[in-house]
Amino acid sequence: MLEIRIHGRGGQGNVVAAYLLATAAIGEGRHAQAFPAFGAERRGAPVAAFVRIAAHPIHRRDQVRSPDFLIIQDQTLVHVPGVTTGLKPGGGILVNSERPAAELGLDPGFVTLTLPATRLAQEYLGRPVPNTALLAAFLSLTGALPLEALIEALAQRFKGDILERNRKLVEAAAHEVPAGAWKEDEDARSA
Amino acid sequence: MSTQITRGAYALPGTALAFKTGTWRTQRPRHLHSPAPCHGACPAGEDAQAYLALVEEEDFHAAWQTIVQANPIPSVTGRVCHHPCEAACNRGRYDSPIAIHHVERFLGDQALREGWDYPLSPPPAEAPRIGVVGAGPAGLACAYHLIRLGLNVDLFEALPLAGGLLRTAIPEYRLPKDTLDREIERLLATGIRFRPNHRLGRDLSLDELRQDYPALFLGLGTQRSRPWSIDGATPSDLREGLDLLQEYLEMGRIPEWRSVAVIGAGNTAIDLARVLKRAGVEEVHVISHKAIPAPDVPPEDRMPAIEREIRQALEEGVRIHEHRGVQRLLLRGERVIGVEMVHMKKLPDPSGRLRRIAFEGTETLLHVEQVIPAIGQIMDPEGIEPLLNRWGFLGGDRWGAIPDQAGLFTGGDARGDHGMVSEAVGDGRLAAEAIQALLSRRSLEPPEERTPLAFEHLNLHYFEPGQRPEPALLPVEERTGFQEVEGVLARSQVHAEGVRCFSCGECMACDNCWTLCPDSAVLKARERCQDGSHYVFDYDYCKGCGLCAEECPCGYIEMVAEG
Amino acid sequence: MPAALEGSQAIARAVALCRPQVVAAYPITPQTHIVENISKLVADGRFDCELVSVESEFSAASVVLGAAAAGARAYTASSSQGILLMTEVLYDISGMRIPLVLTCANRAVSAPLNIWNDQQDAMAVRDSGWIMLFCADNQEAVDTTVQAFRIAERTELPVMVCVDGFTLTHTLEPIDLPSQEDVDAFLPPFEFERRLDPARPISQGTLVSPEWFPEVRHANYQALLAAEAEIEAAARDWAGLVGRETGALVEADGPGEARTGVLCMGSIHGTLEAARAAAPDLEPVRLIRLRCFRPLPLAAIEAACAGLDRLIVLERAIAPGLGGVLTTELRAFFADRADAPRIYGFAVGLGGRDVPLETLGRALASSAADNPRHFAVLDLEPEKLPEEDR
Amino acid sequence: MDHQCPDPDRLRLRQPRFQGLTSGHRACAGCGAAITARLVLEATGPDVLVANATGCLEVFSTPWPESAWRVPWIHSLFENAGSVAAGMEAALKAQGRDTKVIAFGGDGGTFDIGFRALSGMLERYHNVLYVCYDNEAYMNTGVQRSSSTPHAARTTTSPPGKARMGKRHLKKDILSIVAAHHIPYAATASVAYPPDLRKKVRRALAIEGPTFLHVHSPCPLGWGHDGALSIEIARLAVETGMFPLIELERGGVTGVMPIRNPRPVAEYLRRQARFRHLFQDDAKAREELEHLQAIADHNIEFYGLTGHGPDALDTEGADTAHRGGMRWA
Repeated sequence: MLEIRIHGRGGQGNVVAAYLLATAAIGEGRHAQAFPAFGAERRGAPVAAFVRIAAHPIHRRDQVRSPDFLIIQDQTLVHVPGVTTGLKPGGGILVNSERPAAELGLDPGFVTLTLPATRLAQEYLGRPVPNTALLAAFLSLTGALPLEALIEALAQRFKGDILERNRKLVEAAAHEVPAGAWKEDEDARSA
Repeated sequence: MSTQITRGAYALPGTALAFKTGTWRTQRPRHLHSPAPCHGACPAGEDAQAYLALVEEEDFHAAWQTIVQANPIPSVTGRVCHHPCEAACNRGRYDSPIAIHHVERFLGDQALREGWDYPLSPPPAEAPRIGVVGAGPAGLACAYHLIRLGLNVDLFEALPLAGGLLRTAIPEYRLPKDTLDREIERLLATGIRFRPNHRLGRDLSLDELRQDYPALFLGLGTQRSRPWSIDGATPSDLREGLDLLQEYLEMGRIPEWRSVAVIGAGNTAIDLARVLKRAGVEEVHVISHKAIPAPDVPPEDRMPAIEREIRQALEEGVRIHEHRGVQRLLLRGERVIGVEMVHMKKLPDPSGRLRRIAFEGTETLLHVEQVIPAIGQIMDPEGIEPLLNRWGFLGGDRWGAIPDQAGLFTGGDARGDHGMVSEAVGDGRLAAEAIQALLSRRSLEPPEERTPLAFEHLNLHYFEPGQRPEPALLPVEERTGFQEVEGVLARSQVHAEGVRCFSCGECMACDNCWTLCPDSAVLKARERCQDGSHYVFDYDYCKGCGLCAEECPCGYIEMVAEG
Repeated sequence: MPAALEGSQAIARAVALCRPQVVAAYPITPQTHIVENISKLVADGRFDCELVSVESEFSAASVVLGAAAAGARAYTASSSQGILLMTEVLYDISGMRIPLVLTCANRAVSAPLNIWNDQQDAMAVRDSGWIMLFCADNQEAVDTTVQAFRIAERTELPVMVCVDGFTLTHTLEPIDLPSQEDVDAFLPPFEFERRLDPARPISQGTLVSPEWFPEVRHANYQALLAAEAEIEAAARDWAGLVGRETGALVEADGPGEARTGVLCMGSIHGTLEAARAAAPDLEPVRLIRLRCFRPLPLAAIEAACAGLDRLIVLERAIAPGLGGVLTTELRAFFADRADAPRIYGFAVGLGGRDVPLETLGRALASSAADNPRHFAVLDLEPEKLPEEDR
Repeated sequence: MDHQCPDPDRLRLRQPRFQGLTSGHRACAGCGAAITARLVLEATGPDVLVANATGCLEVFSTPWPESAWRVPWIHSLFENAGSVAAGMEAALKAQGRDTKVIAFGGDGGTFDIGFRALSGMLERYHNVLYVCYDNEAYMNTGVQRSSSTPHAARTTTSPPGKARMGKRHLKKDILSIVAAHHIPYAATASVAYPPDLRKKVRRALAIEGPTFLHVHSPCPLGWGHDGALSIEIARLAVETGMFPLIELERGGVTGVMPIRNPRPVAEYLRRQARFRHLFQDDAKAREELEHLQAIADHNIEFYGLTGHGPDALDTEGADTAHRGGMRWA
């Protein structure tokens, strides 16, 4: 079972990101589950969402406490208390940032990568919503799901031109990161 | 099987009918017909309310038929009646009384125009034959009602034509001859055997008549003027008012006077005064002991003449001296040159009896070329001496039966206590009923006196205010000849009066009781029910709240305690 | 191929498949997404119904009452304070035997204000005369929604479908949505014999005097008991139609040698399953899930508890001054049974507190003592309490 | 031509007007609410569904197993008649039935506890005629004050005493509030003017959308007058200006029933025990009496109720009796 925790700010499409990922997995015939850390937060507040992906039906409904990966939609969140709590040793952190990972000052015990997701989104969609780019990069890194699965998931929400732009964004974002760089970790874990 | 609960405890429609709320009742509503004041007040016995109801429905024929159940000559009475019905009308206390008199005339004229016949069939030939003497209003009415009751009639009249004083004493400007003729013609055509030119005492003897007929009605009227003098003095060329009037109506001639004083306060005095005016007399005075009728004048102090006529006389320039008596005749030799009048009033003496008092120091002189008394008439005793009472009249009980004279009845002026045409008509009807009862050996019960519906029992919220109509009058300057003074109401005005009628004490089927009953315990029937209403109380459910009685516009419902 | 749907969205789609003619609702977290999704389906022309956006939950319940009384299939949804505001109407609906379906997105009840999941709201209306079904997951929520309409219309009783707020309503997971054909085959058009109709103008909601009231109440009591059969039939027929098992009255599974049972309602069951699977060293445990809370299926519960020495009841609510509602009801039921298990009652996950896998182990450990506390809040953190409140 | 008085049992259900509320209900003698209900249904005819709020009307008309209603009728609760009616209307719409929905509520169920449901129903523009039978207090529970109780009136919860002169507050102007929903038709009516009331019901029924009829319905028990006087009292309320008969469309006044000659409010008040304390020899009493007169005067001026001439404005014969009444159809 793969457990991912996505951090963002209210209004950044954090829950959507989680839903997209789970939707992509389910589209691939996998079992998946996505839900927000339910809260009464408003726009701008730090929020989190959880995704579980597995080959077998998922029954547990508790929050993800020790994720394999973190996806952080905003570099200003990396030092918010609790963001990295519970991340498995050697777990991967994908951060939306223009800066190189080393500059973010995160625990070297984790594998950190950055992606200029906002810029990419601005470039392809004309809107500064980083989640799709981050998901694409994440899938490219982990090979957890084929990119097509993400595009299929996107196709459930968007049509025509916007879908087309998203597809381009997905491909572009995927090329920004070393494909399969985190794959073996995942294999190791699921073994 | 006992009742079982339904799913969710629903109930079936209208099942509350199983619960009889009538048991809650301590008082119950009841339909109560009270006589309408107009009905009670009509001497001829007309039920004005009944025919006004038909007038509202614009069934004028039925309305007229209702009238002639009591009065065969509505076109006449619709002109000459003093209509006490209107004085009694409850509507008078709301805005103005229903113009019953004018409605009656409208219906009477309508009948003549349309040629409507009386709703009756001639009596069988073998039916008893009754003798009626005198074809004035009383005799005519009696004959008519005898026919209605299935009896044959021989009607004797001294004059060549029927009509009595309707013909001889009422000027045409009040009652056109043509109208009179046509109503009498219709009346005589009902199967009456009319015998004109038969004068009692000359052509007929009372004894013979008593032999020939099982019963007699003596509608003889009055022929002679009351003897009159002032301290024994009478003008040499004294003319009695009635004679003068009759003579004038017959010949159309009158001595050439410049000024005349008529003494009296009745219809004869007023008629005469107006006739004199028409005949060209410049100054016509009426000297009356009583007052000109006005709202604030008590009835007993009003001139007995018809108020309407008095008003018209004043319009026409007749001068009326109220509360005056003649104290002295001013004579030049034997010729009258005037009268000395004095203020007078009837006042109670120590014993409480009313006496006429002359007030000293109020004497005034009135210079006139002639003085004409018109102070009432008495009967010509010829041939009837044994029947006369001490006042020179025939008297008669409620039914007109002459005291101690089996089979003899009378009515109208001859009674001595009835002076109005409509009273005469009523007398004739009552006598006819009495005669029929006598022949069929039936004892007559006088109908119990029921008090007419009081104004307070009406619910006035349900009536729109509206003034009575007045017919057009002939302009005063045109009142020179005998053209009728009073016009007739328009059809629409007559209908409006039907609408204005309160229907006192009678159900007018307005639906109030039916509409307002909180318990739907007043049911509307398709037809008029036996009790005269259109509604049935549903005593199974009536809780006796009394709303229906309270809201009945006509005072037709009363609440009575449950036994 | 299952669809990836958020719970609320799946429930909204299931409702639409049932073709209710009138839907009335007032938004309240966490039920909101259900109403929003239904509104969108209506707006998109994919769901033809009279959608009445009322001014309060009180009116939501009143509108569906009126609609169903007039013969329309009717649906509403709410949560927490909304359910409590509806309470008066809920009693009225069942008392008048008016069939309709309500989804309760279970949530804690104020005060203190708390928008998160527990089942206090449902417990608060447990005697309102409704059939109350609790769903373990969103697939069951979908299937139960369809079954609920048939159960309601056959029993002429209202059905409350309880789904845990957020935990289910806001969770996206794979859902097999039934086909319209299957739903239509399973759920014939609503024919309400007592519907308000000028052709047969009956009076509903009469005044019933002491002379009749006990009989009316007894009839409702019996009707609710008798509903067990329809609930089971609905689950059976549905499974036969779509080949998918939902719970019926009570679900129980575990190794035959298990002498300990853990009984719960709603989505916590999945977590307990995972916990049991994740901890093979724990003593054998029989997991018992109560899907049908009203009517309380005593026979089925007894069967499910056969052979147990101890029964641990995990509740998502608390009854101040008493303890646990379900715990108390079960203790009362088993009181006169010779071979009755010892019953331990715990409240857990109140106000949305996360229920982790460790919950199972803690429950077993906390109920080992020979004289059990009557009732306890299992996941209480005493150090957070002032001294006098511990 | 006269006929035997027909047997009520045969006549009862063969009346020329539809009787939706039969005899056998348990209202007090002279009950105004019962008159209101029967008059309204006379105008609607049988093709309606009725929702009835808890209250006198509901209680006295449907003690199981009996019902006085001959139209489909439902009672749910005190405060939800508007919503239940809305649901019924939604159902009819969904089923393509064009039967009209009527809601009955007393002043408590309308002005007070049921106000939210009423407002929601109006705002959502349901095709419902809401009829408030206003007897100006909680009569069903034994005469407690409501927001419809007139100023200075005595109820069991606004008793007069040394320190108080009955109800301290004013009667809520429900019609203006309702009309402020910008609905097509809102009107007042009185049991004292049945033709006017029926006319207004028919007008309301002809309109597609929410309509409101506020009917002044005397309560002999609560107002303290003889049941026989219910109509007289209601009429006085109108004729004094205490209860103006008006019609509003989209919030604007489009019709008023004129008062030929306004009568002093004392005539209205004196006949009811609930105002008796205002006639004691006491300065406060006199002041309140004047206050009520001023309120009536204000109504008359505000709605222009006085006319000129014998029957100045058109009462549409609302208070005229007609010979022959209603003709058989």
